[in-house]
Amino acid sequence: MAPSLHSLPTTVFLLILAVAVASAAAAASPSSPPGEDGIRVVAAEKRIDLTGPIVKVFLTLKVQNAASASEASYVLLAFTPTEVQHLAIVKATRAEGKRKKKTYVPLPVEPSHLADAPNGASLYAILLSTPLKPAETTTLELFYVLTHSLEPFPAEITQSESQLVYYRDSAVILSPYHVLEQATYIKMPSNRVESFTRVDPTSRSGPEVKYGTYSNQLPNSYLPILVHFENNHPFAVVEELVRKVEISHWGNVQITEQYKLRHGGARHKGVFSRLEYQSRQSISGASSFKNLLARLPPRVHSVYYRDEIGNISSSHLRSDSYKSELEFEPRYPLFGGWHCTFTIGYGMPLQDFLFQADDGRRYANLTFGCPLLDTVVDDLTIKVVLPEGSKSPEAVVPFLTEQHLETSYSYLDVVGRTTVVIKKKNVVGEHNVPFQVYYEFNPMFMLAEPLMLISALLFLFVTCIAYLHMDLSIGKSQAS
Amino acid sequence: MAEPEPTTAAAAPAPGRLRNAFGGVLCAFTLLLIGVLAFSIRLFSVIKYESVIHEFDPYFNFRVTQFLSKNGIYEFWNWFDDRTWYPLGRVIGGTVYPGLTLTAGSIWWLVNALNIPLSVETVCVFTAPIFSANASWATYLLTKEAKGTGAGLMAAAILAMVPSYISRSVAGSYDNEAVAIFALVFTFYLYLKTLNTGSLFYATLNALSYFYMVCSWGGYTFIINLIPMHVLLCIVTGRYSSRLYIAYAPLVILGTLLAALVPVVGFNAVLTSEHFASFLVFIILHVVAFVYYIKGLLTPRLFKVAMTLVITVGLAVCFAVVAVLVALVASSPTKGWSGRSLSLLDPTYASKYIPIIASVSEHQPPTWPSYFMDINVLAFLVPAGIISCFLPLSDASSFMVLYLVTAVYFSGVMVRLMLVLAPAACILSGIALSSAFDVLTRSMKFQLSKVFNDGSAVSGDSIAEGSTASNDTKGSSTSTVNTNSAKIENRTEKSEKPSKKNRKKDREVTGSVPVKPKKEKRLSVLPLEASVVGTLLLIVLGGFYVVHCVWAAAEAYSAPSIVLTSRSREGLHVFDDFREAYAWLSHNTDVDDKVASWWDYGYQTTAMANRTVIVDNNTWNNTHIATVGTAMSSPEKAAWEIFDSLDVKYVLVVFGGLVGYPSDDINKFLWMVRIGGGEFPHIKEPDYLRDGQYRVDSQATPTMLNCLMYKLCYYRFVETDGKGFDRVRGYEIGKKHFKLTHFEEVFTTHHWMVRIYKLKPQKNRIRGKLKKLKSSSKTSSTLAAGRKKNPWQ
Amino acid sequence: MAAPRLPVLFLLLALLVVACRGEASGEGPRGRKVLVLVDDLAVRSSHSAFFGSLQARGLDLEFRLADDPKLSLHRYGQYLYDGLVLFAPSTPRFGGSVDQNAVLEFIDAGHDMILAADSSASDLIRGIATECGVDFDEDPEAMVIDHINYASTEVEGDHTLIAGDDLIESDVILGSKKIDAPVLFRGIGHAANPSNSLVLKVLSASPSAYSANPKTKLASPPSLTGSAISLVSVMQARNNARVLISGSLDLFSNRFLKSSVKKAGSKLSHEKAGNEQFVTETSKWVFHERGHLKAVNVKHHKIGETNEPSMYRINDDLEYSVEIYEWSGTSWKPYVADDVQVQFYMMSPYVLKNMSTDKKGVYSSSFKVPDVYGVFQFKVEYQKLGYTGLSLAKQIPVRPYRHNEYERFITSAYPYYAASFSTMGAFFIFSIAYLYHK
Amino acid sequence: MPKAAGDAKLLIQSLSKAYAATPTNLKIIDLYVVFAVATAVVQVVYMGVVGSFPFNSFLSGVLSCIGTAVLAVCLRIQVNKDNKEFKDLAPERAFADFVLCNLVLHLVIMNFLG
Repeated sequence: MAPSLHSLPTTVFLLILAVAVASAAAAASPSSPPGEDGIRVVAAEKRIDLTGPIVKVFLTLKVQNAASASEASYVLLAFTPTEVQHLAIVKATRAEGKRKKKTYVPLPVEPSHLADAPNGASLYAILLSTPLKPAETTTLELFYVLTHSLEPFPAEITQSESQLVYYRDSAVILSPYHVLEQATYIKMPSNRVESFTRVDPTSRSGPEVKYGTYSNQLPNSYLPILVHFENNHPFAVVEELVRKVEISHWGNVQITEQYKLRHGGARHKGVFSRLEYQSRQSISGASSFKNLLARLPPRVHSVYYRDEIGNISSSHLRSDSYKSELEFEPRYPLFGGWHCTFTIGYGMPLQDFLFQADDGRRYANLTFGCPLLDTVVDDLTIKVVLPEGSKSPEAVVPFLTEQHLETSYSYLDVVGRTTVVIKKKNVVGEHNVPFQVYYEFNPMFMLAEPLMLISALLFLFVTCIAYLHMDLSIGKSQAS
Repeated sequence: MAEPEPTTAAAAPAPGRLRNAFGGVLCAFTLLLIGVLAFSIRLFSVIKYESVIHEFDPYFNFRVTQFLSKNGIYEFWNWFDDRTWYPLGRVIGGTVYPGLTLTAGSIWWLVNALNIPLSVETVCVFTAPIFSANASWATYLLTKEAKGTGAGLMAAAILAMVPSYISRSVAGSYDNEAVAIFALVFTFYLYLKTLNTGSLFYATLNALSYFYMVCSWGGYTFIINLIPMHVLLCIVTGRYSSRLYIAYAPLVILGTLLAALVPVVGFNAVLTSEHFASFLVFIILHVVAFVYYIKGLLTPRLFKVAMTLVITVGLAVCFAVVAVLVALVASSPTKGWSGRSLSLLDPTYASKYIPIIASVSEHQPPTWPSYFMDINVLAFLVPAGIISCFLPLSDASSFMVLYLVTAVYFSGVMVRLMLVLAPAACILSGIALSSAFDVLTRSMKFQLSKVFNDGSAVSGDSIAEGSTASNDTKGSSTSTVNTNSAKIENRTEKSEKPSKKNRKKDREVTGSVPVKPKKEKRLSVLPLEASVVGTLLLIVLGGFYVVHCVWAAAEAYSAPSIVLTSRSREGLHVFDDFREAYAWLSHNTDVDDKVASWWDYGYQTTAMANRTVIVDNNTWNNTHIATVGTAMSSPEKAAWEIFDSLDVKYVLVVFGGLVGYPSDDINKFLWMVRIGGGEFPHIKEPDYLRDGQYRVDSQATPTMLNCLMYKLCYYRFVETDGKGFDRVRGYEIGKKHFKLTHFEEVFTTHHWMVRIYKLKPQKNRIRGKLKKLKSSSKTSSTLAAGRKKNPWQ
Repeated sequence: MAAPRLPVLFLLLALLVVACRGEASGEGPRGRKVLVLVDDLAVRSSHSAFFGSLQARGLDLEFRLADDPKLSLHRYGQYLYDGLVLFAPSTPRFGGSVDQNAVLEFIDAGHDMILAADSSASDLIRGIATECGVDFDEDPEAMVIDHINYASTEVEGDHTLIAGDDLIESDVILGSKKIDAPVLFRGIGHAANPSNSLVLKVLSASPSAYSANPKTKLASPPSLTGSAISLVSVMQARNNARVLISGSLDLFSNRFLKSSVKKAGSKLSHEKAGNEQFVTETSKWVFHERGHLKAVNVKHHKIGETNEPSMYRINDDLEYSVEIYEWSGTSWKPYVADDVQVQFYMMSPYVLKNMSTDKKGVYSSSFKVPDVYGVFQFKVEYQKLGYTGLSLAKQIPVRPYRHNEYERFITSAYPYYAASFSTMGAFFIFSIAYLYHK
Repeated sequence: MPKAAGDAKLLIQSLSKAYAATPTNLKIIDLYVVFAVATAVVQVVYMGVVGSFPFNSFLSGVLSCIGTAVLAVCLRIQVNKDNKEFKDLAPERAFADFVLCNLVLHLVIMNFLG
């Protein structure tokens, strides 16, 4: 009877924010962070892509340093608290050079604590490679991804309805700087747009809504907008993914991935009629999905797909020299709010992944993230199980993760295998980048288990012989 | 294995010792191969399908094993399971035969202690094959006790692949019988061993293995009745010996005590009639023993006098005891017999009184084809075996015959007891074959030696050797033959892919290998020829048997009934609907929701979907099952009320009409009606019958067309093809378009094989009555009166 | 700069209102937004006193014409209103997306309704009433006539203006203060199925009343007569949605609320009819300002322990407690009664006990688990006249004794122990003797 | 009748005579057996008086006695010199088995008592 609960705080927050903004505007005294007084955003363009289940935002800032200011080593970026908690990844590049030979150099982005914007908005600092000289302008290309930012409304739909979602944002860019000129484009998957907030000038052309251009916005200004539109993309959310990478120096890398999958869209309400689903595929269960696509490395072998009660016999693997694609179906089509769990396992040739570092250590070069295409992983755990006897492991991941070590036992282990555990929340497809695990390994350990087996067998035979002799002796004693 | 060799070797001359050593090693090797064969012939199900638990009961055992491996023995011991038989619950620890579970559990524990990460499921899947290997070894020992090594090997080889045993012990059919057969045979072996050696040591072991049997299977009563019968037989036939006493008396005492330790048996071990026979024989045995003792002491003349006294006393005692027993029996309900064993003694009992027992297909009496299917050529070899048992009638061989006879009777009553018959048949036919081979080969040997060296001495000692150390020759020679046959079987088994024809061919080739060197010389003497032909014939016969077994293992018995396959022109088509439904239940319903279905699916639902069920395959409470049956066979509203009173949230029905899956709920419906009607007389079977049979087509009775089962199965079925053609029954359904008022469809699997419905909540308002809706308002108001109690009146 | 921003703020506020209605229901049992459907807006003025009292209690009313084409009760599956006042007796069909089923779904979604009909009641209204378990007299012309207990007016009318005083005894529905002045009523009567436990007759007609067409002569005996006729009745659905159905729209009108009343034949005349108090109190009840119970933190534990076990053993002693509060219109007050019962239930109640209360809302009871194992339920089924029904059920399994919980070493068994130990002793002695004998 | 009585008397004394011939170790065993049987009988009587409430204790009690008796008898049979069947079985072996058997028996009894 009221909007779903987690929308409440957001709205409340928006109110506070807006009020504060209003007061700020009334006072007309921009609370500009210290040291950055000089920077102004000359032109800004924000393109929000809502076509998928994940919100992708492309932001182009043309930043200018004031003539009278000192050099600026970084440019700040502001996010609202809700955005921050849904923010999966931020990338920034800077356009170098002139029209012709224009190159984009990636810039590091990190949360900055030195200055904080009003109303709990938090700032991220883009560290410029070369500081911005007074009166110089540069162009920054920003890209960030928000997960769980499309709120299904209505929250419950029947099989025949299609899924409508809310998206909340601001018409103007929330920025600690003075923005001279800006426009925001929101792109939606279909022409079916229920409603959108008008902040003139606002125009809509088909699936795209344009806000702006607005000129000369004060810092920290925020004009909440609400877009309500149809989005029938499968909202596949992996609530929990545990990837276990077992490296065996006998030439195989075995990967086991345990998924806990949920349809994150509008919850399914009332009956599920297989008849409707099978006969009118198009209109019934428009937002449901029945198969998933996983992009695996090339040359994978012995792929299996099962869950806790046995194999699931509905998957096939397309493989070429660049990648292998595993297309598989859960046991049943997933409707809004339905869960399912499954396990995918596959082996890969060792030489594709294990290399010798210059310092003599070995390192495994693996891919981070989740092989499923455009899904959100709420909670990702990667366990790299190094061969028994490997020492001083160290994982190198290009972004912030939580890591620790543990020991796991496998076939006939004695001391157990060192396992590097890497955890990260809120992972999206952009995180599928290579990462390395370095470790030292003494090849002698490879012989441990064979030797163990041999000795065991030897022991067995010895006992057999001993038994025979013993048996004879007993017989004799009784004979006497 | 190697144990008996040296003792005999001590007696035998140097060449004999050598040959024995060789024979021993060969024998061990053969046994190993037989074990491998027994294990690997049961892996077809894993190869063709997947490594998964089969059918129904195994799922329960699997669940119990999981619990055991998680919570340890004591938790398991007094595990009160609140997820089945809602709301009654079930005391698993006290009502289950723990042998299988404990076995698998300890295997799992052992394996994980070695850091070999096998899942509980894997261990469970492969328990049965492992134990069938053990069983074949046990068979070897048993037959060896009766008829020497050769027969032993033969019997072991035959048992390793006897179809009726395979049917219960393929990889994945994780059921009590899998280990029970091993325990059974091994107990018999130890009994005979004790009987032959008369050592208390084996008697103890015997009691222990009997204990294991009691833990494993309800069929232990077979042992505790068969052995007394044998003892009695021995006494009556005047074969009493003190060894018999040693073999039997401790077994009864220790066995009874141990059996009483198993919770599920408990005091039944002394209170129910299944066990009284043993006590009676126990007493008789003592009397007889006493008599013999006196006889030993006295001179014949006095003995007569003593006899009179002893007899009178003994008889008095006997009568007293018998009286007590009879009194006990009479006092206890059902004359102290459990329903199943009663239905064993009186085959018509179950169908008359206990429809639940009758409703289980494996409790039906078997048909003749099933005999051929299950024990194939053995059926013909067995009589020969019996004859050769009688040739020198020893205690052991008489026991074999007795075992066979009883087993035949029981298997005739219940098809599942074909399993008990299988070892007996194997042993006897093993004996038959080996003695046949023995005769043939010895005659060959004799002829050949005669042909070659006319030196009387040589021939003489050869004859002497043949006669005196016949035991050894038998052992070695037959063992060689057997190794060949065993090897053959292995080979065929290893190359299961090639078609039967060339498989048979290469058996012919290999089969004739051992005979080849003799081939060119056999022209000389005619009986030699005959014997060679006979050998060949026997080998071919074995060949047929092997072919049949492999076929049975590969085709007939390897399907794990939860996933079905069908071959069509576009290749293999898989029907995995059951697991689809169970997975849906386990992930998309509340963890405490109750699921009602017919009891066949209870075990699977608890194990795979982890949801509370109302009834399951352990059919201990007839009333509860009858309640569900009644609900299924009553009209929608009545059914809703029954289910609602049981807090049922979901109803699960199995429906094969769309894809033609024959064993679905409509075909089981007669049992629902019968069992329901047995408890609740307002369900009358005739209401559902149209001229004596269940129909759901246009001629079906209105009661049938309005019962819940019909509606849940055929809800919106007509819209699939427009006619509503049922592919199982093979006609169009009677009532095509109807609505559900108290249930709503929440899930239906891909092939419609499982349909899950949810109970709608109670109506929120109660309509008033306008003229046009009088009827409905009346029902709803009565519903109000019934459902809702009214504090202010 | 502020210029473009301000409208945005307003929009934001509006959005916030939409959002925060959830919270409104958070602190009270029901929201406060009520849709009033009328035939013509004149009703708004003619019944202003009633509406005034509602608004005074903080309900915000939205007046719409019943055939307003833009009428809609919900949007995107969310209901826009929490209550419905249906003062449009004669409307043949509602406008917009609303129809009979929409109204009924509205109620089944747990919302409340006041429905007033009169002699011009349309089939639509009658249909809704029927669905709520109340049947108006089918004869469209019929009115309730009472030649004894009519309200004597200056002109000798047709005795269709009835001074009803046969009220239900329930402080919950009619408030603690007794309504002594009779309630004026002019309209059609209805009947409720007595076996229908959900419907209560709040204001019944006197035995001398009957329902017929006042214009025409009485041809056949009237279908509805005597105190079987209900003038005003309430229905509380199983989901505690409350509906008030009155056969007379005038009952709520200013005229009746204000006018004095003198019952025919009785001396004393009240200068003010009971209507005002009646409609106020009943509307309070309908909109859940009274008689709404909630049960919170259900607890149970073994006696002597505090934490809740996942399973009990047979013959355990346990204590069960639950807190019950009543909504007083402004806040949750502890509910005090002595007839709240708890059952320990498995297919039939094994234990049925009255729970004792500490006057602060906590009800508790302690009892011994029966000697039966199985999956039991703690059940509280509390249905009291006028109050919302409580039905709590909490599942708890009860297990039999563990193997080590049976009593050991029974005295009567000591001889057996002695015997077995003696045999063991004998065994040792014997073996020693046997071994050293030779 | 006197003849029968005479027979009986003759029988008794001849029995005792024959029994006197048995070696002492067998006699020990017999004593042991008698003791066990006596205990068993006592218990049965007691059960008859008190009733069979702690049935498991009763069972264990009686069966332990009978068990020991039976085992002892077995032992007696095996170590009996003039028993032809057990020539090859050494008395030590026999006794070892006997002990083992008893241990098992008493273990079970222990389990079963409580």
